[in-house]
Amino acid sequence: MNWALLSLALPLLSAFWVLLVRRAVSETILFATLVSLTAALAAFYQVQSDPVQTLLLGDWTLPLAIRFELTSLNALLMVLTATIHFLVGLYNRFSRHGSGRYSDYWPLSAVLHSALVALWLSRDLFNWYVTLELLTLVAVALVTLSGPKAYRAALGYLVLSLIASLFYLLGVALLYGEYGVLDLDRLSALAVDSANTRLALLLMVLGLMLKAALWPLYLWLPDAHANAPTAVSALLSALVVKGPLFILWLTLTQIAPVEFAQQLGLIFALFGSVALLSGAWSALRTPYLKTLVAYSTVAQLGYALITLGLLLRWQTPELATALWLFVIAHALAKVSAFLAAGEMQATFGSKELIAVRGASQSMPLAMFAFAVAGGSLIGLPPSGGFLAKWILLQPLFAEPAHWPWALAILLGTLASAAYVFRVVALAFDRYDVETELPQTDALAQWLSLLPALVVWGLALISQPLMLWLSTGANP
Amino acid sequence: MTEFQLFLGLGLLLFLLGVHGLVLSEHTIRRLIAINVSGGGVFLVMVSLASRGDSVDPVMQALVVTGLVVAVSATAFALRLGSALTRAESSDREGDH
Amino acid sequence: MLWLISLLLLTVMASMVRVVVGPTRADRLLAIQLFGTAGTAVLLMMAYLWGQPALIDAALIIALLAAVITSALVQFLRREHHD
Amino acid sequence: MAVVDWVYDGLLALLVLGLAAGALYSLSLYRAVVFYIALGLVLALVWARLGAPDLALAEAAIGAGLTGVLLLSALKHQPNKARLMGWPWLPGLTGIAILLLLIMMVKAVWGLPQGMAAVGQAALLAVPESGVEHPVTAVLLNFRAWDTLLEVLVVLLALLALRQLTLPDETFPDAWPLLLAWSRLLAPLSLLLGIYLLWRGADAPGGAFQSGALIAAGLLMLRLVGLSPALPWSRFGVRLSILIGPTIFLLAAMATASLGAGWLAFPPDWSKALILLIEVAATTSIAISLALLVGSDSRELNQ
Repeated sequence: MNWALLSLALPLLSAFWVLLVRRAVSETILFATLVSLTAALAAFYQVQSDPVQTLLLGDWTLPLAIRFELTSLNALLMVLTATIHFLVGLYNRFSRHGSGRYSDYWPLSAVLHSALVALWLSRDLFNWYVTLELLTLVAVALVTLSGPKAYRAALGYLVLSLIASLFYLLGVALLYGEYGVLDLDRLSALAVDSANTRLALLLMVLGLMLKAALWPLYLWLPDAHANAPTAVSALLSALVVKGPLFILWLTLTQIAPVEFAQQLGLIFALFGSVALLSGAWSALRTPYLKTLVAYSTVAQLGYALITLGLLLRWQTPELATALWLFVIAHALAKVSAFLAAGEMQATFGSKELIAVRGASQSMPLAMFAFAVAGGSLIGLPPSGGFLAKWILLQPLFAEPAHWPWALAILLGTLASAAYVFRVVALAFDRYDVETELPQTDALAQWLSLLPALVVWGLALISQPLMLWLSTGANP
Repeated sequence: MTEFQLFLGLGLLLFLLGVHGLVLSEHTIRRLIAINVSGGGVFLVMVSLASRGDSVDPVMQALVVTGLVVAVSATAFALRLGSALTRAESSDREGDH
Repeated sequence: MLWLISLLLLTVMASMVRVVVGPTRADRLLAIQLFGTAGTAVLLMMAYLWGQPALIDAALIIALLAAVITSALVQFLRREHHD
Repeated sequence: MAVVDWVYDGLLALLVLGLAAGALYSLSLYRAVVFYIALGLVLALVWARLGAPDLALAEAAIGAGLTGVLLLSALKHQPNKARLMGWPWLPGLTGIAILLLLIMMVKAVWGLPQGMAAVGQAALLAVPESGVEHPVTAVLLNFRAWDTLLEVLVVLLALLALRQLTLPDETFPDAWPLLLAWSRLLAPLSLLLGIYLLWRGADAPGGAFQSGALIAAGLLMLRLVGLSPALPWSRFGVRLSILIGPTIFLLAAMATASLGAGWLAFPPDWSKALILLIEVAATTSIAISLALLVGSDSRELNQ
């Protein structure tokens, strides 16, 4: 557990340090992230021998204490968070289009890292409320880094996020009013099917869906994610929306009465199917490159929502493996897609999608990164995205009654293929011979390719990965 | 009905009224007032739940103190962001002329 | 005692009318002042009634800070005449 | 309950409702702001009524001080567009929806049990081991110290976020002599009262946040009349005083974890001293962060 705590505290401490001394800002944060990543790996290694570690904060007993829990799932999520923070940090440091070595991106991203780790570890409903607020404020602050043009999007995001927090908090208060505890396990043991429990869970679900931008409460996302600086878009899409999803999954699987969970599950699965198609449709129609990538997040979250819905509907905890594989694969792929898109946008000097015409010649690496990441988003074998979809589809094919869901997922796959190829096809269009090629930044393109390679690499370790997730995801 | 239920109901009503106000308004200040009215409602629910026993539940009170701090910080930032947005848009408009 | 407190609350309600009717900002400002004074008085009586000395502190804070709002209003909005 | 209780509770409830309605539905923005400030005051009365003096203190400091200044400053910079959303049938229709939702929610929560929650009882029992005598302070700084650490971080984060914005310049007219004299008296008083609340927090309602908010309001008072010294982010001392709260808190957590007691588990002999240290540091950070959060402009922050 101490490794996990180290991984939690270090980014935060380094953020304080660089805010105070203002020297070697990017170097300090990158170094701290690397150490934090190492600590997360150590925690992950430790958890293999001791699958569920709990820590009661302050050494108080339950129900008084806030409880941390380390399983191989959240150890893996910690590794993912640190990895992505590090990769995005490298890009932001070394790309010419990064935010500079001294900008507040550095301490803010470090706080974001710590807030996420705190969220993965915590098992306390109210503590989650505070981490969610922290996450929101960091995310909004990061969005405003790109200057006055992002203010409107940032304000919209903030306002919706604040009201969403209140929904969540009211739900927590009502649960506390009924059961008198805030710890997830205690609640799970005590919870019964009552009108108050249903109301509380419904309020929490609404708040969390809004924060995770799940369909139909996603309207704030494309603006906020597309207007942020490139490195920030990557962090937001890859990580921030997954925090509320994690809480949603845990609360519903642990606390929700079975009948209620099944009803919600059906709704989730339906919403997820719509999200796949409507997100993809918007991605196909938008004239802007980064907005396309942002809409793809809406669509991809549809997979997560379908998986969560079916998991609740059939009460099959095994599907959690697919859920978290989706999350991990999507996170890595989306980092690549955003970094590549942002790099192209900055190099060509235009937000328009049409500007990438011919990019396969001028920026082959970035385009390759985008295509590779897109491959995982579509779910081409043997990427991480394929793996997740494969696990999800197996139980769906097994029974004819489940085929409609499989159809929805296949349609979603086709739709995501369509928007990925929309970009790729444009990029393979030829330049006019006279056009001067823009100056490109090879290193930044390589960095944008890295996460995509990792997500394809996931296929190599698919066996142990599924094992880790299945032990971690079914407490 | 006891006073706990009176204030519990009042809290729920405030929460809903705040959401209602948020849906109806476009101006940043109004929206933030609405959010804070909602927040006041949630806190009222929490405190009335805390006051059910013979003495008042210290944990719930502490949670509300935390909630108040979070709310005032977020509100402060959001209102300043609104002012910054107004300034940015008005200087944009001047830039156009 | 509670009747007295209720009476004070009624005066607060009366000042709500001033906020709505106005007509000038000064009237509304004075209504806030009345809220502050009445609030202070109510808190003091509650402190006495339930033996809660902490409420005296709260009353003190309100009395002290009502002045901050007044000066904020004056300093921010002095030169403008909206209402 | 006696009739008088009903009259009194009913009046409080009506006041809250009326003020909330005024804050939400007033056509003039200025009026809405005035109503909202008054609502804060009345909520402080409600907290006092429900037996939560800690909250009454906090709400008094926020509602009477910070929020007022904040909203009035926002009013200055965001002109008064005095309309609610256009469609005339919308308020009525949504009003009915609200009513239905309220009935459903009240029905759901009506049967909630009486009596104190399990966690609350556990907290009251554990107070003697916490190092402080006041239960709420014990919860905030010992039992659930992790929440409080994150909360201090939220305040810091709001300020960091503010640093990213290009804000309109804050200029005030020269203050009237009376106002100047007044604030020369009030600001030190609020500092004094703030320190007193912090000191009281160990065994009575009060504590870091209430104290910090009060001191921040005092600083703002000085700022409004032009007496406050600038607190530029570029100065090391300012950054240090803003960061010291979360830093000491986090270091305490890491130290307790590495010395074997466990994350934020204060050893009994040390807990009182540690809690005091953390409280003083957190109060400093909260006071200065809140003052800057409400009253600073870009010249001060963006360097």
